[in-house]
Amino acid sequence: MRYLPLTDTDRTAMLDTIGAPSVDALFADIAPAQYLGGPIEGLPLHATEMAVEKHMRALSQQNLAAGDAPFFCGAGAYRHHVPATVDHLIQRGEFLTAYTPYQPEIAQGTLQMLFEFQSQVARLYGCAVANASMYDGSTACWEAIVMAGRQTKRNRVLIDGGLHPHYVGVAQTMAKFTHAEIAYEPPVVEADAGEEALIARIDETTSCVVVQYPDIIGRVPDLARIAEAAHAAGALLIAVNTEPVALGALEAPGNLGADIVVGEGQSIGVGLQFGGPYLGLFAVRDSKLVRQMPGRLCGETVDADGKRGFVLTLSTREQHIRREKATSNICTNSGLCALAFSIHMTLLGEKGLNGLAAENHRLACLAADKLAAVPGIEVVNEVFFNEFTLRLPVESRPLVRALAEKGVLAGVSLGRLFPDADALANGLVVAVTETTNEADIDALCSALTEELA
Amino acid sequence: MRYLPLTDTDRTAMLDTIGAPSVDALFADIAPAQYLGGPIEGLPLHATEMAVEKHMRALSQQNLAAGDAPFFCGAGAYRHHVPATVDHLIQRGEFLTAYTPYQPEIAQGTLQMLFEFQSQVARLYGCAVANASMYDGSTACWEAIVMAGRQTKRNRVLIDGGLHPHYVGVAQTMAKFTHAEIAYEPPVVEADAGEEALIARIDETTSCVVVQYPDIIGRVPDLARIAEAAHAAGALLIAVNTEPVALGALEAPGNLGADIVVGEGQSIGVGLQFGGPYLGLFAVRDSKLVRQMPGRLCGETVDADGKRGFVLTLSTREQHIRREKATSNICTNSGLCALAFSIHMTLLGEKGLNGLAAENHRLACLAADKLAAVPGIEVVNEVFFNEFTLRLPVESRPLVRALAEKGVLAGVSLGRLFPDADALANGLVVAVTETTNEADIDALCSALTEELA
Amino acid sequence: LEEPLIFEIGNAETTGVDLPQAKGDTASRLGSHARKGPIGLPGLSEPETVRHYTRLSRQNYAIDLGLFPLGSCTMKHNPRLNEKVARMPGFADVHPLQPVDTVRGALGVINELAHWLIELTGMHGVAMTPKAGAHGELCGILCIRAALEARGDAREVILVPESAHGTNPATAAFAGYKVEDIPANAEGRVDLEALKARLGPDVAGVMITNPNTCGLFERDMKAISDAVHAAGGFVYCDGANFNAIMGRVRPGDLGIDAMHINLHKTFSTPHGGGGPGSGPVVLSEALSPFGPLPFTAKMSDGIIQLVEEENASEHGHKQAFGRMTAFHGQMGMFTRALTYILSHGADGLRQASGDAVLNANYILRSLDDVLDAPFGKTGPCMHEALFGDAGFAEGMSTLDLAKGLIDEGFHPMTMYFPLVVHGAMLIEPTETESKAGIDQFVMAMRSLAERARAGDEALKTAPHHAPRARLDEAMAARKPRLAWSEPEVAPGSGNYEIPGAG
Amino acid sequence: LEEPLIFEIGNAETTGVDLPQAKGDTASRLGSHARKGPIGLPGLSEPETVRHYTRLSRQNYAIDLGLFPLGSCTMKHNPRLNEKVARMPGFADVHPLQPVDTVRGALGVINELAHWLIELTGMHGVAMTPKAGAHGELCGILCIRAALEARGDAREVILVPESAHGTNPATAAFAGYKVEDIPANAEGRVDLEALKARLGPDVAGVMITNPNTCGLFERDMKAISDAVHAAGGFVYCDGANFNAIMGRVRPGDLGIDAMHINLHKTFSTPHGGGGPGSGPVVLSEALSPFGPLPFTAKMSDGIIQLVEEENASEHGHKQAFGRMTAFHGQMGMFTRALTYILSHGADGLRQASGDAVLNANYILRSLDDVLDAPFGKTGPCMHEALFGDAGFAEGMSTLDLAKGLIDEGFHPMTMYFPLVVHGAMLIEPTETESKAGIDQFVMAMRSLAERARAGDEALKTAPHHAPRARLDEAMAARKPRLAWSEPEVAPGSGNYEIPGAG
Repeated sequence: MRYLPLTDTDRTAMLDTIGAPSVDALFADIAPAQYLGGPIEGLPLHATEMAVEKHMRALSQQNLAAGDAPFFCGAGAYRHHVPATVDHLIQRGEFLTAYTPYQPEIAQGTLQMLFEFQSQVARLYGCAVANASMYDGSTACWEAIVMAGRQTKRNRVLIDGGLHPHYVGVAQTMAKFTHAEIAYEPPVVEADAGEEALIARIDETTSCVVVQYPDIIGRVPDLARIAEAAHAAGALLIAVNTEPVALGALEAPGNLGADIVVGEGQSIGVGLQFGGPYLGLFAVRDSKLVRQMPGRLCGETVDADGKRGFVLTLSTREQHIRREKATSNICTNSGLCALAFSIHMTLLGEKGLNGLAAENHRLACLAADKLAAVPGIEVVNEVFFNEFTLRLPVESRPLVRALAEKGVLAGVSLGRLFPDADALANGLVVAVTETTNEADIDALCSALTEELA
Repeated sequence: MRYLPLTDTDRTAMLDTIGAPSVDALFADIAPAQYLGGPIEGLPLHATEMAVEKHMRALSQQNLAAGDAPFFCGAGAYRHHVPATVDHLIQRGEFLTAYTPYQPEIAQGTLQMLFEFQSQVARLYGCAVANASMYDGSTACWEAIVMAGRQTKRNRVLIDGGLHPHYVGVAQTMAKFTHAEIAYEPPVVEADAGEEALIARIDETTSCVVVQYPDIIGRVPDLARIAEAAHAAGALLIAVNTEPVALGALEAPGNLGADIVVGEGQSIGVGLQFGGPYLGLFAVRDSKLVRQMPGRLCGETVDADGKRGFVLTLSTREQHIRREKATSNICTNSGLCALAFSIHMTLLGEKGLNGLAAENHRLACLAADKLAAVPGIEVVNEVFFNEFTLRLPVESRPLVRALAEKGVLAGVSLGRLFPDADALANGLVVAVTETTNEADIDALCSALTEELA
Repeated sequence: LEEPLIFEIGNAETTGVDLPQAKGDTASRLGSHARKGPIGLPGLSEPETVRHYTRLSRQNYAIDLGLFPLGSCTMKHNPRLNEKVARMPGFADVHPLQPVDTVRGALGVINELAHWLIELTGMHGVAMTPKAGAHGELCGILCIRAALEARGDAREVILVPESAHGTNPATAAFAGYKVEDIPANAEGRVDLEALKARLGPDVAGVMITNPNTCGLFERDMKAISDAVHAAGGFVYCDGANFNAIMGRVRPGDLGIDAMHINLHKTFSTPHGGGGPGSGPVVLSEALSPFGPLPFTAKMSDGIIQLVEEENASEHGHKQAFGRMTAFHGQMGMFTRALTYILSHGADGLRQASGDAVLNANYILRSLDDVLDAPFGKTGPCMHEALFGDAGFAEGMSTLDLAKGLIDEGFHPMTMYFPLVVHGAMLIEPTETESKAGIDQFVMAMRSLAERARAGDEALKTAPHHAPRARLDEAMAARKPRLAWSEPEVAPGSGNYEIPGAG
Repeated sequence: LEEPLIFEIGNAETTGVDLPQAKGDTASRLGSHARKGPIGLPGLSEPETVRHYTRLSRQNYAIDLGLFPLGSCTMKHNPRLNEKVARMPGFADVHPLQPVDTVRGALGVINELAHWLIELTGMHGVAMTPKAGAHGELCGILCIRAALEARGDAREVILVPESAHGTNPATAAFAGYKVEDIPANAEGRVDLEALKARLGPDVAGVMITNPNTCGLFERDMKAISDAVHAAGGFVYCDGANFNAIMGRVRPGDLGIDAMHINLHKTFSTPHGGGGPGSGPVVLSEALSPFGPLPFTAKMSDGIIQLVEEENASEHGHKQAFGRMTAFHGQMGMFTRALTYILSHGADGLRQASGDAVLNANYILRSLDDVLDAPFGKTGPCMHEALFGDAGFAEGMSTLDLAKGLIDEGFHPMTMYFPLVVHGAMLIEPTETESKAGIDQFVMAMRSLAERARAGDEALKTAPHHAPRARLDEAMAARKPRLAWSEPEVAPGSGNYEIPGAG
């Protein structure tokens, strides 16, 4: 087998050193009744690289790749152009096949990158400190809720209707077991992001208010107002961002008063990948909160010769030291995705991110105007970044399926996101990025016109 | 522009240091009449990575990739499976973006690789010494002819009809200018490789005999007999191999008496690439000939601390030292292709190459038997490795085009290779490798049956 | 040359991307939310970017450079075929919320991998979405909790051996359980009688690692499972060490109810400097109904169906405890793991565990005369060899030996874990190391062991030949500096002074 | 750790590929030609292979690691987009002899690139097949020869300046010409009057490099061309330095008849440790009919046609001098170069030459107080700055300074070329270096220049911080050891002793 270097000659020599008659003999602690004497029946045997590649290619070709269709899906995962350089660099063996940098003397590459990554994320979010990444946006959001509970010693979690329903789902799942109390209602599909109603529900038992920015409808809630109200009640504001490109155009949540800012970093560098691996971002506005944070942190220090260097630090928060008293059970980060994000962000820089955001917004505005002209369609949003919601005259979910059969991936239906909320069934969330061109927009408009006729 | 690091601030500062008013002023030596004041008219301006990639993808999709069709083309370029590892390693920046290893202290990676490559090629060819590669098989073949002329001080070149017609073409082109005399007749399509007739044409003025092994018809000429006759007349035997995989099954030309062995290395590691870049292999059986060889050579030595190291050597043969007295004007090798070859060959090893050759031969035999059963088709070869010639009842060239329209790449017509030789018009060269499967073979048989019906 | 930070070489003017020329002007729909000030992100041109990260990478150790003998981490060769497959557009460029009919191949990958995991473990079902090992543990514990709650049984305690990974107690605590220790016997295995004595109506379950973190197979696993089940609890197995027994024994046959599988360990999806991982959880028949959403199910007509909130009931899965993450889990890791598994096949996977165990025992026996092997006498180890610091000279520590290994060209082994052995050194070579490579490692270890026993002071300041000498971790924690900020002293008119540059 | 040779660690038993299980048995058709003995090729498993080459790579310097100031080599950034595009299956997995209708896109790439090369140079046609610069030179000279022979004019001499690349005289000689020198003037340019005096009916043409190898633009180029043409000869221009003038002046406007373009220099297809290159040759109207086969031609209906032996006459090209290589040239380089060109566009290419020249002049002026710049007084240089060793202390050489540069973290510049300057140092930064990077290089050069002037003995044994100290090149040439052979002393029973290992 091409991945196994030992030859039979080696095996014999090694068994001799060990003093064992056979490899099977090394498994003597497994009771004979349970020991498998040979390959498990019914499973295929080893295959050539060519055969495996062919099999996997056949599976991949059963999927409609986003690049092969006019494509408008967003709702928490966005398609952006990732420069070829990013993928080249993350495939450097020294990055790809390195372990967690617990031995800093021979892991400065990963560590310095993480320090740079943390600094980039902190600035993007308008925060003092960001961690070295988490699994994805949805789990980072839950970790923020847990952290807020720890900090405020309260257990009522007020979740805005604009939060991605999967993120809500994760919080609800976890709350069942941790006895946090979740206050949540699905969104109302209208232009108003509903800040008033949300603020009215904040009270003295509220641990945190969780608001997505921009939200699942594509609206941009007024974080500053919500932050003020939350702080007045002694609660924390958790801002959730699922589209970091938006922060090239919109004010950073930390600058608007959010205490914890979390989000999904997939847009920058990572790609769609059918939902994973993605990149959880996690930052706090005030560095005093740092010791309550979950996840890895990389910090600057010096070595024995006085040279600047970086190490994983504050690990007394973490499970491998603190065990059941840890701030989280998390023990990996999304290191390689963080690298991709950091490289892409370095390529962009301030200028590139601003330009990218402007181009996304320009095309989204163009699409909104063209779609608004399709008979029967109403654009719900007054304010949006690169994603907005349409109100259709019919249920959106079967419509999306019908358009997919025509080769147009029209967006994400609210019917799929909120299967239990009949009031949302006609909503369609449409995302537009720099990868969308005018021909794509026209194709969507035509297909919708035809389908609704 | 994303590849240009200077900012306008930098440019101003640098012009200041130089004492020039503008970048244009630095071009003052170009007469104003010829100086271009701005971008050349009529050409597009710079484009985003996304736009360029899209344009190039559209072009690429106008080609029928070999992997998307039953595929039987060979005749000097062969489709083999190249392990993903090969392409990963050659893309390491330290290999990909390095210069020619003229500074050996910081080029041991490339140099040791070349030493290993030379050693692999020498063994594969049954020779004492191989060089560090040349442009491709056809130019290596011509360089061998030149070298033989230098060595024997004769100028008549006897080329066997089985040599790839493009290789013959290159030799004929060059001979026009260097006054070498080329004796060549196109091949006769029959099972006998025609050694007798060839031997009869060797005389005392013959500098070298050039024989392809296996030949363009897929036959395997008896090199040992030809070598004996050539040597008896004081001529050198140049053996040309266009399919190195064959040497996993066939005796090495050097072991059969060939004095210079050259060939195309593309089969191992390099891929089809519409004909280039490819990899010229060049070796001599007797190390005494080494100082007559063209091209780079890498040799072992020691450094000032006594450590083993490698350097480019015997460069007094080369143009940058010897100028017009050089053994060749060549000044690049095909370094990255040599690396790909060497990595792939290392992965294969003796066992893998033997196995690969056996699999190629097995499938080729299977294909020959199935094709022989198609009404009207005759398999010319009795002996072959992974390529053989069919005699069809019709002209092969239009037939190949017709089959391509049906999505079957049936092979290379002798009509295309020898447009002036009517006797060859019904011949079709069919190559079969490990990438061919039984379904492909059946598809070819069906398509031929249908087309010939 | 020292590599500066991007903040020290980049600036706001430079970008390494080109953007389309602005075409016309659309009125902004950003309302009052437009950003007012700069972000402070440095940009680099593409050539500078390539150099920065290429140079940084060269300060890392990696599997591609040498042996990574980290016990319990299973650092094995990462085949590049897997990377190539994961980048096929049909996998890499697919949105998680595309209509199901446009992602049949993606669902097929999930389902095919699930089938392999179930067959290799002899279990009943598998939850694919957990994002990493610890997330998988959480998933397993939540399944246990959901199953207990479904029968109205509010148990409060999870038993965990002292030698467990720290994630085990952290996970149990995160899921709201109290954690209690299970004692070990002198052999380094769970003390079955002590465990039995502790079982009772308050014990929800046990979390056991098998092979355990001493590198030993828990011989009594089946008896432990039977006892826990008899007491009404469930058995969670930490699957971090599954590489040792894959194709040799099936956890389902040992009575295990839930086990996570680290795809990034056992099935070689790359560690990537700390992630992403992937931690599917195989489940017994008793726990399968409670697994999280979404999951895939193969229908009687052979079509693979995606089961989410809306259709869980139709698929007889209304007890699902909910969603653990957005979307479908680590698809990119699934494609790699499936590719790896198909390459090996049932025979290759079995050979892999055999070679992994052979390599570990070879190391154990090649070093047990110069290093203390506390459990080495009782028989073969599994995939990792455990040593302690007994016999070292006064003042010499496991850390010193480990840092000395860096100078010999190797990554250190896992240190001070498991906690049950003083100065523990846990060495896992994996099956993808050659004998020649292991022999080199053994030579280096023997030399270091001699030096540690002799009290060679030079070891105490190792490494001497690494990009950095020992780093001041205490200072990093005392005065955390976790993000870059502009130097306090204003730089001169030209470029900033780059520390260590020139 | 020293990296052993594959022959020292591999063996005939091991392979890093899996092959299909043999199915049945077909009788061999190899006749009597089957191989009888072993080949002697070592095999490595895939993990060992990855490590061997990854480790080897790290002993190389490369553009991805830093500045490569090699005059006349144009070592610039290699964009990874180009690599990605070249690997699209429609380019990478296409056979050169597929029916033309199945390769329209490949022909389109050739044709589109040809169009750019013609427009950028102001020439009439282009021969795309030459495989590298020297091959392109040969192509150009053969065109000249064919054109002369077509008019029955058997001229015998090619004039080449002393400062030319060695390939120029070698090429002319390979094509059967006698080579004579053209003298230079004190400014480092061709002596126009001397040239005119030499022209006559025996002179087939001149080969000139412009900008020349002193880094200077040949101001008299047009006058030279006119004189050569008036004397019945042709002008060949070595295009190695085209990067300096791209978008600034068109060689066609200077009267040039043929010029090769190194795609691997000007258009950034990677050097790859010595190749593959690619050397298309642009041709004047007078030479275009003689260019080699095959080539592409765009028909009036817009369809791109492949012109080969059989249809050259139909396409009015029956004077083609023949074929220079099998197939169509370096397709893989064409896709990369076209991608690079489209990324830059006409504006970006012009900016690139401007920045390249700016960077070179900045280096010239930042060093000309500490290094002798023989032609520095006469005005700006083009893309490369030339220095000599005047002023060095007794016994200190250009080589010493160059090797000292290695210790400073840079690749040496081109040395002892051109021959017209004593101890020449030819420095070409290219446009893809940042000012900060160049400033670091200047600092290093200034320090080395001071040391060379002061006679610092430590320089004479530099480099001290490279993978190797200076290598014994004389020994390598005296006793050539060009292939590995088994050690003469039989190794012990175990593994071979690996030199430097452990």
